[in-house]
Amino acid sequence: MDFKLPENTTMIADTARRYLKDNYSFDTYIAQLDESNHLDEGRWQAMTDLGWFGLPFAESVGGYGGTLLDVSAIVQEMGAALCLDPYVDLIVSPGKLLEHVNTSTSLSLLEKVIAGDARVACGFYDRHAGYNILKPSLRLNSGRLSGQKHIVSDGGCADTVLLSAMSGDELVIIVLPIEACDVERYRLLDGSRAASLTLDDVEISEEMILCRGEDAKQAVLAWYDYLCALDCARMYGASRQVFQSTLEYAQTRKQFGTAIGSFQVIQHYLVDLFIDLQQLESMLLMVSVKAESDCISERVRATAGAKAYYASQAVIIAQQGIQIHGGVGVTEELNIGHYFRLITHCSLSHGDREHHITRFSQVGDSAHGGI
Amino acid sequence: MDFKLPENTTMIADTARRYLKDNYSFDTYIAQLDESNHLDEGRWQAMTDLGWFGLPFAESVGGYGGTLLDVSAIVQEMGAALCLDPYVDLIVSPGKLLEHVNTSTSLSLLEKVIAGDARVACGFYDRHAGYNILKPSLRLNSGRLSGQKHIVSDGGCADTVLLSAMSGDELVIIVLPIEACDVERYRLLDGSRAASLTLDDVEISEEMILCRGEDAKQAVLAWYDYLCALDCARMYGASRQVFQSTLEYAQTRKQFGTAIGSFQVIQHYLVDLFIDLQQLESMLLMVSVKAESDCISERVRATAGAKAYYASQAVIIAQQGIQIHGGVGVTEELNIGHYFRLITHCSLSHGDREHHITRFSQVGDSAHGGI
Amino acid sequence: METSVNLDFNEEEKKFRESIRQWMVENVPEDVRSCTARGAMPDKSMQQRWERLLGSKGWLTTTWPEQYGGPGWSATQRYIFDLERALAGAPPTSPFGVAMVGPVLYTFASEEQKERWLPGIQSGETLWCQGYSEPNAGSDLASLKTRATLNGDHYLVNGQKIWTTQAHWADMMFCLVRTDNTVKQQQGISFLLIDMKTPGLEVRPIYSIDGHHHLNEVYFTDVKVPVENLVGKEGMGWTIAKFLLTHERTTIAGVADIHHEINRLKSAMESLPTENERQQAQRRLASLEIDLMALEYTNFRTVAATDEGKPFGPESSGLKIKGTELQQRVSQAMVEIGGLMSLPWDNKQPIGDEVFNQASRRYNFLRACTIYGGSNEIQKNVLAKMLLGL
Amino acid sequence: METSVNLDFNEEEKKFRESIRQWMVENVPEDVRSCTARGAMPDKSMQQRWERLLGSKGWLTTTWPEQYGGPGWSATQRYIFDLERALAGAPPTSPFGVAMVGPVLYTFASEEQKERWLPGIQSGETLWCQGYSEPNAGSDLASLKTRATLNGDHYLVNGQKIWTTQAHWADMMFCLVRTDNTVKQQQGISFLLIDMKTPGLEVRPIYSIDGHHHLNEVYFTDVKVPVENLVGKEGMGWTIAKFLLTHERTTIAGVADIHHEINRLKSAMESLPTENERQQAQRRLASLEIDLMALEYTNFRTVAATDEGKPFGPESSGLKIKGTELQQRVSQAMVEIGGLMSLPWDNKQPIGDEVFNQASRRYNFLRACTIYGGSNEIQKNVLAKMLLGL
Repeated sequence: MDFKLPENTTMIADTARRYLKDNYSFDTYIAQLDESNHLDEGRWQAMTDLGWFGLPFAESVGGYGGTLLDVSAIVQEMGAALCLDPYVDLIVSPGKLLEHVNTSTSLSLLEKVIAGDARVACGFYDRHAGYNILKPSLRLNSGRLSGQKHIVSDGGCADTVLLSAMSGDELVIIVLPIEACDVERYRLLDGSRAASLTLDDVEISEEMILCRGEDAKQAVLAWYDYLCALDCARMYGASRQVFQSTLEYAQTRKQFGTAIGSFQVIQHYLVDLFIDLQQLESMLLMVSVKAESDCISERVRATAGAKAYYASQAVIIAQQGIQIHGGVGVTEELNIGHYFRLITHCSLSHGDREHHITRFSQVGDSAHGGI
Repeated sequence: MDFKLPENTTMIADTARRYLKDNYSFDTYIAQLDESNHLDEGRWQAMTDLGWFGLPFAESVGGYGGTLLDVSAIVQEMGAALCLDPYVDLIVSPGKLLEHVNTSTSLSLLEKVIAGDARVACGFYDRHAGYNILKPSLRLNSGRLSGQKHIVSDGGCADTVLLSAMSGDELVIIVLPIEACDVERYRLLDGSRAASLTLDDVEISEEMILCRGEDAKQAVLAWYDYLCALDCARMYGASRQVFQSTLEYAQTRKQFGTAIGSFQVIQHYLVDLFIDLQQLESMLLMVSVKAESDCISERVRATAGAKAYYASQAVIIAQQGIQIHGGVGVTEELNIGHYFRLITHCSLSHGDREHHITRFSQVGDSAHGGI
Repeated sequence: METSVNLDFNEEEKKFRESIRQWMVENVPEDVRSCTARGAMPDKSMQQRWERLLGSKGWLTTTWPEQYGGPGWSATQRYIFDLERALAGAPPTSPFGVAMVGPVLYTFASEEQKERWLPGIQSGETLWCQGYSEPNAGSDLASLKTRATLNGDHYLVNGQKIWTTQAHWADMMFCLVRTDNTVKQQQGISFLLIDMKTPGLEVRPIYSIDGHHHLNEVYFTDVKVPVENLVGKEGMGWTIAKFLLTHERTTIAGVADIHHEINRLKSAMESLPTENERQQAQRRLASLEIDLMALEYTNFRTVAATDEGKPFGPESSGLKIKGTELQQRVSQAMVEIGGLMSLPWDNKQPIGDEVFNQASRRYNFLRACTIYGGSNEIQKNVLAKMLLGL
Repeated sequence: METSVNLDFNEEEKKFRESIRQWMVENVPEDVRSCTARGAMPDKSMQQRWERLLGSKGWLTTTWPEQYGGPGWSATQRYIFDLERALAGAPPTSPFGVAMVGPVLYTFASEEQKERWLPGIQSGETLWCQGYSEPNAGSDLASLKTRATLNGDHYLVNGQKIWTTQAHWADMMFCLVRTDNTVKQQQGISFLLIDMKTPGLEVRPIYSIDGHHHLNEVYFTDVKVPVENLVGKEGMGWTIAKFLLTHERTTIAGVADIHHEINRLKSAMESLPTENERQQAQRRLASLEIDLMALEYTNFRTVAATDEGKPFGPESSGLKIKGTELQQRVSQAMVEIGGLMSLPWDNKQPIGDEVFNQASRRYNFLRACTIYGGSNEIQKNVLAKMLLGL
């Protein structure tokens, strides 16, 4: 066993932290909340320069061959900074899907994504399927699509969208210019920008179908596990900040003539948060390594376990962070409430706790005795 | 609404408390644990004299027409005293079943129960049916019974047993001399005495079948709800004592030079227990009234709700009572651990929490807005 | 079977309930009902329109003694009224006038003050807010610093209040101020009524994490408050504040509105995408309903005790603790059961059942309910001392 | 894909694991295995037989430095050994000799003392118990009163210890005694080794709520203890006690045995009577397994850190807190999932799957694990101070 982060990952994390500290303050976040396009050209360029766009992808497809652990380090820092830049939504998420699809069409689109020349979003959720990404309710009939996709996270600015649909009994992945859809844009709970797409008898040519059947299924499943891990990374970054801020608040805020951190009940609350945070850190490390495993049952166990765990424990950290802060914790002026929204959001995107408990209980042990 | 206990019930409760205080100490309990027959002739006679035997039953069948609320008051005090006398097992439980069966055979056996002349136990659980009392796995085939019944609570001394079995698709209730079975006796978690009965091709004559079909089903269901309420009563009595003892312990036990009740964390634990106890009291009152309602859905809502609630909250009181007591709480020398066993026991007998959550979620509202 | 305990409403109460229900059906405005059904909260004009309607029936001040215009209902009737109000989809009334300053006035105020202020509360005309908390006096209220200096026929008030709910709606504020620095903290506090339009008084919004404007900071710079706006004597402020804490608390648990929320959640069960999700959601719902049952029957006991003239004392803090926790848990369940449907924040079209569309805002909003009015931790401190003698 | 983080055992570790597993398969006695499989605990002779077997391989004192007879394993190997031991259905070894007095001796004792006592621990021959707690010194250990008075070449010990696990099995006790009343509490404590057969020493059983005899009271009346049984100097007792608290804690969370319990529970799923019960039990099991995963990977981090020469400090108290809570929750789940099958207490034939038959005894027994060794509340006090600076 070797649990020490590779030097490269530590460097990536440090750089990300420093970059965000210098370029993305709480005020930046508050201002960005009101913008309809979350892609800030300056920071977008900076991220390209930092090498973030190519990082998640294999060198063979034009990426820099970073690991999920590396990407997770960046996303963790973005969570900690409340950064809304659509790095995951427009680069990592579509890019990983395109990489997994692994056809010449998909890889040439991936090249554009890495180069920052395409703004591609993923649409894999619709109303009637819930979290069941393998059985979308959108149907492709005689080359035409009608129906809706929701929660298409696009930072408010995608030009292209990857969609899942059923063609008969077969899952298909379709690439589409977004203007082919009727687009309703809105903010999500975490402040990010997303869209609902309505497709009204849209004609789909053969070349718009990226892949189908088992290939599509495997691509979507791998993509899903990757994003589950990134949900955890983002929640961990936020939880870490909640704990830090709450601890500092307890050390400085006075009531009844003494710091509230001197009250035993508050001390025990904080110790509980500390211990939970420690375990969340372990789970993040675990899922960041195992979520890109080739062994599906190992992957599912890792991501279902981590997401289910985060959905209860990271949420508790956020709730207790607010409670210990008292009145100021429930205002938009302080970051704590925003972390609460972010964590709640990530606990529901890509499967909620019940969903992942179901997944977990349906997969066998990866090995005798846990590891 | 009128939530005040009737004077008669208060009197019954006071008498029971006084009687047990004078006649059943913790030492009595400890001694009784080791006895194989839990029916103490002296106290048995005293209970007859106190009118407890006739209390649960209608005047028309030879009882004194007491309410479940009255019986619940007695059982609560027995729980508080850790009293193992098989009053519920040999009087209330078989008696209520016989009363609900309501045939001339059943009522004449009930008369004997009330008079203290018959020692009848109930056998409604078997291994493969779990808590599903309407589909026992014991089968009556061509007038013969083969199989097993478990957890037949009989105080170690029943001479007669009431059993459920399936005859084809029909539920039947059978009365049988216990010597017709192979009997293995043991203690249960709460210290009470019970038996497993093995029936090996036992011949059942027509007159041994007390009732069948819908009548049997209704009788068993009413019996079950009644006993669920008494489980709660017993747990309430125990919880009340755990809270009292724990509060007193916290006020007197010193560590670090001060009473442990002066620590804020212990104070909050105790406040939580107090509040929970208050709610358990409300639920007991509710279930003691509604569990003998004629409206089945009202009855099920009441008993499923109360048992599910007790199975989590009364258990927490017992666990926390032990934790606050520390080392001494986990010894057999102190009553706290015995209350823990009693409460765990009652949380599992006649349906555990999951079972009652299922029951509850399957019954409709009794009325608009709860009440 | 005869038992003299009656856990159900009696015939008279049932009739009363029926009449209230009928009235609600006929009178709760459709826009109010649909606002609540969406899980949203009314704006000022909608809220005041509804309160004026109740005021016109004499049903706004249901807890007041008859001599001051209360309807003369028993605690049970008041409970029923509140329940039917919630089940009909109407919002709770604002507590500051009716439940807080009103009782203070009829208990401590002069005849002139009663005549001047009670009618506006009763009719729903005057809106009030509560000036208690300050930036450095939250849980530790007694350390408040806002100063009122007597200056001839008026006080000059200087200082700052915070977390002032609905200050931006209010006509009047009742306010704890320090009138004496030389005595023990608690003894130097007085209770003043302040017109929100007085020069020198400034209200600044605080946005809550549900994205809405409920709270405010209120700044006082030489705000002139006439001496006749002092309630009781100087130094009685703390006594009055404590009086309010033990005043009628039969609806403190929020049982009525939790019923409404649970009914909303039930109505959305069919919209869940899979059988497995529905089944787990049903179990979670059952567990919440059972907890509500325990809370409700405890609440009934306080109501019945009040009707017997033996109101609960500090025990009712337990209702506040359990009630607020349950409100939070129900709102969390709603968000989590909604799953993806709970994610949109400001969309026009719900992406699933409407119930879930505002659920996350409500979940956010309700994080405050275990903090305000004395955090649950403070309530437990008080209970440990007053009830358990620790 | 290449990443230099390796969360799995490496090749060498896997080989080691395989060899240990093989050995366990061949050597864990059948009666030991079946005792653990029933959820029961071995009696003295079975326990000692097993420990002697490990001792004969040099595998009892796996945490000891090689110079004192440890096998020279890395923390990872020790962890693997413990895991395979548990998964093979063997009980944990008694900690008092191997994990407690042993390290004290090789760290603080004289050469003579080491030579005299270490071999018996290593071989499993000498059984030890821990004389720390007293009736009025539980959480507040420093206030202990058992007195040792120097009297020529021996101490006279008078007083009482309580909660002494396995005192009725032990040959020797290591004991905190007060040798000086005139200095600060902590400074007047010394560390003595006491032969359990010394006249004046009386052991009285305390029965635990699982119905078994684990604990004792130990009374001392003029018990003569030779001066050469003092470890370190007089007054060093508290230092030694604190040393033990921060000593190797890589198995403190009990992860290995929780795995074994969860495996047992899994094996009984098929015996549940209905599909609904099975489904809910599976979900509950999944939730416990996930919590175990979080605990296990946190534990791995401490193990890996130890192997890098950077052992965790007080953070590992978090493992103790989470581990004991999880042990309790798993045992509670087992009882509750068993339902009726968990109710019999002393029957000969299980009425259902054997797994559930002793489940309630184990559940009872494990209530102690959040109390002993510093209750979880005390652990949190310490963590708040040492780690969070509160």
